[in-house]
Amino acid sequence: MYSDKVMDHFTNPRNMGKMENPHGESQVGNPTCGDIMKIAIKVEDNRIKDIKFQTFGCGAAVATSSMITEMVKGKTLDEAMGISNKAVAEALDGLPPVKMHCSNLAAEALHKAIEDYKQRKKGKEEG
Amino acid sequence: MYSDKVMDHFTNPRNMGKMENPHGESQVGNPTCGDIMKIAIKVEDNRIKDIKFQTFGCGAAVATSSMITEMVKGKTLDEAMGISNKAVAEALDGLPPVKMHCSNLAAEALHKAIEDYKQRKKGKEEG
Amino acid sequence: MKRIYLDNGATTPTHPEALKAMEPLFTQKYGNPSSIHSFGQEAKVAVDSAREDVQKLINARSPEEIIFTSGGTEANNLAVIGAAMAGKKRGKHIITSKIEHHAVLHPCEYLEKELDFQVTYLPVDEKGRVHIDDFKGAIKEDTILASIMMANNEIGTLQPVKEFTVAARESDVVFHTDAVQVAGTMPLDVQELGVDMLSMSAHKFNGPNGVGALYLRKGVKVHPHMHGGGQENKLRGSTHNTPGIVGLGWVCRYARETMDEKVKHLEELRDMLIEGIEERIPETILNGPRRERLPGNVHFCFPYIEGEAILLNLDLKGIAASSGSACTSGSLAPSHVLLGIGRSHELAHGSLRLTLGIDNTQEDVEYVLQVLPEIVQKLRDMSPLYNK
Amino acid sequence: MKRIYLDNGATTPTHPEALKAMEPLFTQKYGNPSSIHSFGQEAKVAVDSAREDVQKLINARSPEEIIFTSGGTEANNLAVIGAAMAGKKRGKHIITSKIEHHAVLHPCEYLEKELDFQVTYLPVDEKGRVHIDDFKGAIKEDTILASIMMANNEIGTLQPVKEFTVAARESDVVFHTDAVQVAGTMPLDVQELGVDMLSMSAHKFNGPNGVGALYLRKGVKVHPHMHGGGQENKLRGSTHNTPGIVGLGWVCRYARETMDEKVKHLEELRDMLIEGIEERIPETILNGPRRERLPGNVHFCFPYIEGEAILLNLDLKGIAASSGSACTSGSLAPSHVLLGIGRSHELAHGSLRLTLGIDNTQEDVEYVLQVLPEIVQKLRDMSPLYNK
Ligand SMILES: Cc1ncc(COP(=O)(O)O)c(C=O)c1O
Ligand SMILES: Cc1ncc(COP(=O)(O)O)c(C=O)c1O
Repeated sequence: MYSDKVMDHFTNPRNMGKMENPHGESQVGNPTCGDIMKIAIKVEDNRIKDIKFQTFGCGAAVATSSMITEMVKGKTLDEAMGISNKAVAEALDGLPPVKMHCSNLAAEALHKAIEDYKQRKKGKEEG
Repeated sequence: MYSDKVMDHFTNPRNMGKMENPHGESQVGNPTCGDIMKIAIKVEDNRIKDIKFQTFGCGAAVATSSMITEMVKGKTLDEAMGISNKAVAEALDGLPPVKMHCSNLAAEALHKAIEDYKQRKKGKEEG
Repeated sequence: MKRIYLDNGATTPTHPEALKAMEPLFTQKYGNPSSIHSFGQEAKVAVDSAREDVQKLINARSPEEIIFTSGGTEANNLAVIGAAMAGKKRGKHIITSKIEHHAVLHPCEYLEKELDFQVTYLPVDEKGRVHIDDFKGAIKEDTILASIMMANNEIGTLQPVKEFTVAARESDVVFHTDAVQVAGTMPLDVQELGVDMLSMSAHKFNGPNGVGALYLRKGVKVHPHMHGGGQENKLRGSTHNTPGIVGLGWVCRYARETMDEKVKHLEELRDMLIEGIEERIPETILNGPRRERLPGNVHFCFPYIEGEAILLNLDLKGIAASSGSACTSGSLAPSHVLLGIGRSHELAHGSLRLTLGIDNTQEDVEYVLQVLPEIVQKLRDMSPLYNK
Repeated sequence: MKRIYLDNGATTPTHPEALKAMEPLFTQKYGNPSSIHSFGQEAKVAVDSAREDVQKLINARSPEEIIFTSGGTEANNLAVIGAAMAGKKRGKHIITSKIEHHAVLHPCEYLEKELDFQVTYLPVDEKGRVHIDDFKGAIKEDTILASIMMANNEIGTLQPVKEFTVAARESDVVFHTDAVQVAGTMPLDVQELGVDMLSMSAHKFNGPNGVGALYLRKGVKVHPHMHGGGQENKLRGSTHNTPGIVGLGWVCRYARETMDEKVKHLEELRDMLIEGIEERIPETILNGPRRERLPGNVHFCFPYIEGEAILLNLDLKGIAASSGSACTSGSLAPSHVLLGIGRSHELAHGSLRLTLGIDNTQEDVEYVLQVLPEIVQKLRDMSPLYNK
């Protein structure tokens, strides 16, 4: 059903867990649809220095979370904002059609975490 | 599908063929329903002396024709008129339900041949 | 006693290699292909691969166009009732022919009687052919569906399906063909034919009983007929019959590889039989065309005698044949197909169908030609209708 | 790696002896049982004998009350749609429950949507039971049919069917029960139960896929669902799946002979699993009743985690299990059964079904109890909903 890459990320998720004092954070999805993703980032020099995820969801949800954290670690925020759902799915050698929505969730979570970071920064600068 | 008795009468029909100068004769059934039976008899001392049948029809039709001729040969006309459809079917160790109508045909043909004989006789006596 | 099976139009033996291919699905790869665990995924791989085999046999555009069913009857029911129900807002008129298999006629009658559809049953000529002018003439404003069989199961007549699909397409009529007698026995190309739906059944070409398929062209809408789980793209509920499906896949592959030989082999035996019967038996009537007929189909009426009696006698000689179609034996009504081509009731009752399969040989044919004339003569001698 | 199959509720391996019994029907007795020649009659004998085996398993009055189908789904479709259509002049109201299998729910929805029937979907309590008062309360003047499953395929709940049949009979309502999870696994007596129709499927009790049966009490009227030839007393067209039917007959005989042991074996393992899981894993929710449940069914919700992730992890350890029912995997919606017993969406997504079969052993259970707690903990540690 799943590609080897998906199974690899599912069984050995990268960057999984909680983060102390994140610079930006997000939670997307909801229990009704069966997937919830939480992403936390630390940013330095406009780059993603550290990233962690937590996921309630299926194999694809776990794998896409894990994959996206690996893809953006060390990238600039602009680069990270440019990561599309498609790119995540492709990096995993594809997802079953019925699971494509999971890759949407991962990108959405990442982008929201970055926005949260920007909001907080703005808040600090303004405050 | 058929009992051994049916198959025996089907493969070795008794009294099959045409009869020269029959005393009584009948033809029942029609091509629409797929069965036609012809019975011819010779009568002596009020008994069926000889009987022949011809049949266009299925295995059950052939076997019931054959069986009924065997059953009535030598019997008085009254005894022969008393032969019922059920008796023919029973003598053959039964017929498949869908074929029960064939035993009706055989008894009907016999009874009609006897009636024909009586008619002719009456005609002769009267004439 | 030597036993000769000449009822391949009713059903065929399952090829031993097909059975071998099926066996692991019973006892090892027994998972439900909808399950995500390894047992299920193994089964799914087998089902997917069978789907491709079916696709290739009929040259469908994609494996998704193949819906597995429990046989030809279900494929026909899904096609006819499914397309009628899905299209009923566009119209409620259906076209079919008088000589379809009951698996098309009965769904049509059901739609007429219970669901207010109107059905036109097209007549056929003496050879059993539907004419394109009749077909075109029957198309009305509210015609949504036409179903004309590719080849008749009794008398073997092939229909000019391509002509019908062109006309159907022009009038936006969904076109289904019952190809149960053709699939696996003659080359078949759904794209070339232009059909929207096509039914097939594994047991008619040395696959297992109880499995078939409907080709459903992408974009054609049908309602499911077997309402249940989400299987077969939500078009057919029920746990997949994985061994059956694998058996179907196997025979599709086998049929593709051996098609040319098979057609040649069957046609040779068929023509030998037809000519031999005509030579040896006086007063015979060949039903269906002499050439444009199924490669393995021989069908005669023998005047003055009745079909079942012929069958029983043949059976006593070890020859398995049929009269009309297997599913109507047990019924007393004469074949609607023979009445459809204008045979009288009497003639219709006296018919014999011999249908050849891949295992039949020239010796089989010779044996039939040896015993059949005697049987016919014996029965004629018994018949009140025969006067010679 | 050791592989343990715990998805017997989805489908079971075919018993090797059943397969052996089927084999001659593929390659030797391959005739069509409707044919009158010896090949056909051999097949007919086999089909008739299988029909008696089914009859005996469920204590039907006569073999004619058994209609062979392509599986549980078709049996349900025939029962629900067939009885609805046959009874529609008396009324158009149907009663069923919220937690039926899709093979009953979808036919009901079809009748509602396309054919103007009204359907009442009865609620269930937290254990999944339909209450007799609700059932009685739902019966109306125009109620013609009720269909309540004997045992739920997901959470294993057994229904008090007998109470329903008494009430149904009083109101002249035809009563159908989907016993697909029960037949062959628990003792079953249609006369004692008082049902009018009962569905079963061979592949749920070590028979082949693609074959099942509907018990149809003599006198109960249904329309055919598979419209075609005159097979099955004109109630189900299509060439008989003779090997499948023989396989079904075989497992019915086998089930009858081994029933007591089987129930005992499954219940022992089931209770070991349930108790073991509750002991070893904190915060678990058993779905369905503790005792009045299918002998081989274990069903839990594990809060904070998602079902597919559990399955994948179990599969990596060689254990085949399911979450919800096999036919809805692939769908993203949570189980209607779990929502029906009042579970939240979140909980409903985090469910695990382990279904035992005759081949499972105590070691299998011990192995599951060893690996499952780790898996659940690992996934909880990954979950944003878990805070420990
Ligand atoms: C032309 C035709 N259509 C449909 C069917 C039905 O197929 P099945 O028996 O697989 O349901 C048959 C044979 O029985 C057939 O010959
Ligand atoms: C309760 C119940 N009803 C019906 C079915 C459908 O049976 P089948 O898969 O044989 O069509 C199943 C299993 O799939 C079931 O568990």
